[in-house]
Amino acid sequence: MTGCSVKLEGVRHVFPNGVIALAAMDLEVAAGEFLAILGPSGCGKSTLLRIVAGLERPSAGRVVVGENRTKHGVAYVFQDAHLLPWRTVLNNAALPLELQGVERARRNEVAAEVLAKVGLGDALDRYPAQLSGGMRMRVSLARAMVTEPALLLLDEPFAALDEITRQRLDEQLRELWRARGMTVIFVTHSTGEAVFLAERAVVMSPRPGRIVADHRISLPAARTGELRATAEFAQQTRSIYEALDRGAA
Amino acid sequence: MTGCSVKLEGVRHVFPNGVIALAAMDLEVAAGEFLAILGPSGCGKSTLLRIVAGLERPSAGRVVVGENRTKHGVAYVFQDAHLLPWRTVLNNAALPLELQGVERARRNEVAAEVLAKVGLGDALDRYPAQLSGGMRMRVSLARAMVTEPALLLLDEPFAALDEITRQRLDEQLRELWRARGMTVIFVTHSTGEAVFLAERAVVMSPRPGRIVADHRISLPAARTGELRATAEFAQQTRSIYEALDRGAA
Amino acid sequence: MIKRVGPPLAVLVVGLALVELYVRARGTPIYLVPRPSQVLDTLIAERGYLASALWTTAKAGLIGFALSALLGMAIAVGLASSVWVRRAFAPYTIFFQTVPIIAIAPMLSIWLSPGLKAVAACAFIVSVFPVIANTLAGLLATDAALLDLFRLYGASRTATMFRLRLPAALPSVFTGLQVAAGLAVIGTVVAEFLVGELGEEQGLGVVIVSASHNGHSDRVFAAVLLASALGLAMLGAVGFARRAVLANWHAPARE
Amino acid sequence: MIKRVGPPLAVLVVGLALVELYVRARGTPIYLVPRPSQVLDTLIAERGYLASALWTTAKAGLIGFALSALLGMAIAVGLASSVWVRRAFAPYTIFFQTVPIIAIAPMLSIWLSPGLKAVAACAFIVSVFPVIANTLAGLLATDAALLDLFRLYGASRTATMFRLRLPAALPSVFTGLQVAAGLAVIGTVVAEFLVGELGEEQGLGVVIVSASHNGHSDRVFAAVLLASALGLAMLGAVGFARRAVLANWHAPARE
Amino acid sequence: GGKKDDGPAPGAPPDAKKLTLTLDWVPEPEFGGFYQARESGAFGKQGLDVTIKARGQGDTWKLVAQGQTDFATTAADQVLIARDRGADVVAVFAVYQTSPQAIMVHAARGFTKIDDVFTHTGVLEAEDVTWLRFLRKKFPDAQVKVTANAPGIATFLANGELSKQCFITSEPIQARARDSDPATFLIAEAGYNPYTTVVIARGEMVRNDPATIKKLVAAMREGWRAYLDDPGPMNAKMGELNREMDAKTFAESARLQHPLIETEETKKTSLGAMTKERWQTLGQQLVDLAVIKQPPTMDCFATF
Ligand SMILES: Nc1ncnc2c1ncn2[C@@H]1O[C@H](COP(=O)(O)OP(=O)(O)OP(=O)(O)O)[C@@H](O)[C@H]1O
Ligand SMILES: Nc1ncnc2c1ncn2[C@@H]1O[C@H](COP(=O)(O)OP(=O)(O)OP(=O)(O)O)[C@@H](O)[C@H]1O
Ligand SMILES: [Mg+2]
Ligand SMILES: [Mg+2]
Repeated sequence: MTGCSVKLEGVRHVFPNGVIALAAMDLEVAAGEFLAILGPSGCGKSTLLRIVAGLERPSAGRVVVGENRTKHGVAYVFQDAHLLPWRTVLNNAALPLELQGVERARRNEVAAEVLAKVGLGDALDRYPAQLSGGMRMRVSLARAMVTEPALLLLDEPFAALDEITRQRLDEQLRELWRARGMTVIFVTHSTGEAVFLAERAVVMSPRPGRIVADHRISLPAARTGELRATAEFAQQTRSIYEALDRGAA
Repeated sequence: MTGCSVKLEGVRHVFPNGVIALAAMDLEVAAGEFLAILGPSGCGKSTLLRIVAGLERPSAGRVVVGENRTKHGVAYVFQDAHLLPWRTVLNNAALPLELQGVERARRNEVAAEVLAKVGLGDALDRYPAQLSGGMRMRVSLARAMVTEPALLLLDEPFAALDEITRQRLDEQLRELWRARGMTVIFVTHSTGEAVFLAERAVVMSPRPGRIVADHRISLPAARTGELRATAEFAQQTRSIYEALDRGAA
Repeated sequence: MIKRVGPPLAVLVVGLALVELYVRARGTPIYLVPRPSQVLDTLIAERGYLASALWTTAKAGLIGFALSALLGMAIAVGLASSVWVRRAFAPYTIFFQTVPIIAIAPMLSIWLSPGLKAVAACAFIVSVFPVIANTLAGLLATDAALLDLFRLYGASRTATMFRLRLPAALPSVFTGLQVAAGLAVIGTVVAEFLVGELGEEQGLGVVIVSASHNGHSDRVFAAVLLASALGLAMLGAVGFARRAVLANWHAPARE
Repeated sequence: MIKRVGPPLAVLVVGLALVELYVRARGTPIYLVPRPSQVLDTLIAERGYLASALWTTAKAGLIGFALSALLGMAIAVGLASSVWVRRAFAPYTIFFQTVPIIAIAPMLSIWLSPGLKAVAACAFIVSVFPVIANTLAGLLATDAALLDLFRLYGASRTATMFRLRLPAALPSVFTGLQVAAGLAVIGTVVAEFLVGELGEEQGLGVVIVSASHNGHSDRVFAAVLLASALGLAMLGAVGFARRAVLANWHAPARE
Repeated sequence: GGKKDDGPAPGAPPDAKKLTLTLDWVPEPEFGGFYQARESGAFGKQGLDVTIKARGQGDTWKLVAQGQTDFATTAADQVLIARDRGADVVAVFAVYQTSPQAIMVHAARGFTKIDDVFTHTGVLEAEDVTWLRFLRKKFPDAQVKVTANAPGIATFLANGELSKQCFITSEPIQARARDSDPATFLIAEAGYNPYTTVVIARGEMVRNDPATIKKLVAAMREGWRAYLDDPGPMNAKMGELNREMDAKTFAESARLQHPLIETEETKKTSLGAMTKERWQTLGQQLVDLAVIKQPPTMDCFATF
């Protein structure tokens, strides 16, 4: 499966209370691209993802999500975990498969496997109320990974995680992307994470959100932890940081 | 107002479902100290804060919170924002003062001032449902700052914020601490943040949480953004990172 | 407004038309089910008589409902304030619901004298339990994290109740009030059968009994319809209050 | 168990003792309020007679309650499935609550023949509205973010209803069932006044009317007490089911 | 149904015609003759197997009109109302020649006639039915406040100024048992006297199968004759079905109703008899009260 392209043309979003979240946003994401989005808190990143996912209708402008998007083609890790409190960790993670009609044994097997990868192999039978904040986010992440989406949207999925876990998951996500070739749009506040993961990073201005920098990250395709220590990495990180800083001013 | 000391002796915490979150935890925090806590996701950091705040009773062991702790002496920024959905941003932030009986005009003034500091001066009349994730966390932060607590507990308060905002708030928090001298216990996943803010950092092992490293941070008292670029800073950060890595192994 | 009132009105008209057709086609005797058109005729012809009965019923129903709302919430607040109080007393609040009005109406009529007061008291008794049950359920469902927050800031029990638990329970309270609105109306009508006044101050309950005794099924249905309309109006008022109060923060209120 | 049953039992004993003392001291005439000890005597002396009436009432009450639970939830699910359906039909569900049983009992008794079926039908009509109102309120209060999630994964309406909305509404449903339990009992008793059988199959409602007709206030109170006990038992059963179903995820259920 | 009300029919031949009689109240002396007719085999002798169903209340004439029961008891004014509304029901037997409907007042008030109830202040508990309309029309300047009839006699006992509707065969007996001293005024004495506890049948049955009705009426007469002569055994039998009425009350009630059932008129004709004049009078009264639209035709009753 390959990813699908995403195209936003003059997208504007105004909330009922008059807050303009996005003003004339143009963005083109190629099929199979890994895009990172950065920007100050409240600038409209989550709103942008919701519009791409089709959960919110833009007040003006056009959103085109490419042909590879099938009915089950989008997965989304929300900024908050949003788990079903009456379902165990396993059943929460297996939910998308259940909704696709995958039979129980098969979906539990897949979910258990993904949960093990995010470090929750021993918490399958727990309920969300019995998890720590970071664990809840990891369940939410696992839920997004059980399907094979053409488009994967992630809204700060790793913010609640410690650096070690985060870097491990960064690497896993990058591997997954390389193996599957889906399109990924990844909102993060960490410039380092953006550089490590993405092929391209866009920086948004404070509300109303516009794109103030569009940065191609030219690093080798195979990336490991060592990369973070290189001067090249530091240089890319710094230039995104500066774009953020300029945007905020 | 000065801070109060905190002392944990052999604290153990077992949840009703049998999960051992903390096993024999000893920790002494001096009055007026700024302590950072780091550790892998699910290791028991939040549980520890809750025990210190008196919201959870340890299954075994003793918690002593020093004499300076008055009735209103503790403030806590939870890992999630936990705002009252039917109150505006202003009234949410003013809540602790309202509960202390401060009259309306005064408490609104104080709350508006703190909210302006965290960058929410133009959102006073909004309701929580109308905020972005990072904005909600900042309201929660403002709520903790309106009182003058002897003990301030923060559970990853800045995880949902972009780096620019985060660094600005880091600096403000450090200033506040230096001016007021309260005791601060700060849970974070960012080693850099821990080094920048704290006088001391402890690193916890995976569950059941124990302290695997206790690190005094010897940097000048007055810290500004430039400090982050120094070699000393990088060295301190690295050694905490290594402790984390060792703990995780 | 049109969007809110249009669809139910359309249903009403179509529904009545269908009943009319069915009743005509089947030739159902009118003493069993009168034709809607007849009931309408009666409503128009007897409008003075029926309006005064409706007004009498409405007064008692509103008083009973108001008592249920206030006392029901107060009782729930009392019950929510301690586990032991709740365990000991909460089960008995169901007495309000299970005591047949026929068994207590005589007592009420003796203590409060027959008429408005006794009738309103019955309406209260019949309708208070849903308010208690729903408010209590709401008060006990408060988000544990928010309770922690209030505890941390040393909030008194009173402050926690009135600034946290009760506001958080409001959606549930309103559901209880919706149920209570309907029950207050039926409680009033039934109480009027038993201890209502006869004559100028007679309510719909009296109209229903005497019309049914005198074989006027069209009047029975007209009075039942008016009682339902009263219930509907009270339900609408509760819905309006719900939307007004919960407008800002509770999703389904906005709808 | 002791912790749950102890306090209400203590309240019962103390309450009855107080009533006994008060009634004795005031010399309240027995036709108004019989002494608890007399009621107890009656309960013991007439246990066979009363037990059979209780059993008859319990059967009809349980059938009515079961119908309310099932159909009430079904109706609420139907109403929740579309804004237009809801706007058009939801208001009329209050008819169930405001239509006086006395007005429809004769019809029911003609269609269903008097006795168990007609009585259970009345119990259903009286008790279904709270189930509808509470279930509907619960179904409409579903977390918008979770609805988004289901939408995103292309969940069908049915899947969204049965895997998300209904489970999320369960706490509210149970509150509705609590109210319905009490109403089903009183609905049964009232229906028995009107269309119940007499003789061996006679329920508490018949006992209450004829005892009150014959001035036996001790029997009236004994029967009312049994009806309340039935309501209490049904309430307890609902509470038990609530705790069992919601054990894992809903805080107040655990209490 | 009320199969268990009375068990298998005694004395009925195997090929007996199965019929049901629905009573508009619970087993009481008011219905003694019907139970007697059943238990003594009077129905059976006529080749009828009559099941007696006692019910709470409601419009029994609708059950007859809808074919839910063959016969039912009701009051004469209800028969005319039913016919006015298009239900083809016909009266075939009238138990009470004089309606037992009455008003009871506290004797201490010194009232001597029913007019006093209306011309004095106080409370009258009554249902808004035909006889009340009649009296209110008769006493247009009433001082008394009328309220719904609260169940039981507690309100009467508690309030010395309260008058209450009653059957003289029922509530006053209970009041006396509670040391009260009620005086009673029959409504009939004020000029409104519908036959009460009237047995009705579907008109079509009366017209097409008069033989069966004739047998039924004959058996009822026999039953009532026997019951009036010795109510004891049947009171005991009914007492098993109506546990709320004690034996003393049964006996007293049976004694009090006797003169309302067996009158000079019935001694001349027969028990259960009805006259055209009385039906006409009642019809005119109901027309005057605007309860029915036009005077009834005289096929509203049939005598056998
Ligand atoms: N339902 C709403 N009604 C009104 N305003 C809203 C609503 N949701 C979001 N906003 C506003 O829209 C703007 C953009 O919000 P959004 O959630 O997209 O920000 P974000 O970039 O994701 O921020 P963060 O990094 O803090 O999550 C914010 O200023 C927010 O206050
Ligand atoms: N209510 C509960 N019942 C059972 N287990 C629980 C409960 N709350 C937390 N736990 C478990 O206790 C352990 C510690 O949780 P805690 O929230 O303290 O972790 P944490 O260090 O704050 O993690 P994170 O960084 O992910 O927030 C976790 O393994 C968690 O699953
Ligand atoms: Mg966001
Ligand atoms: Mg935590």
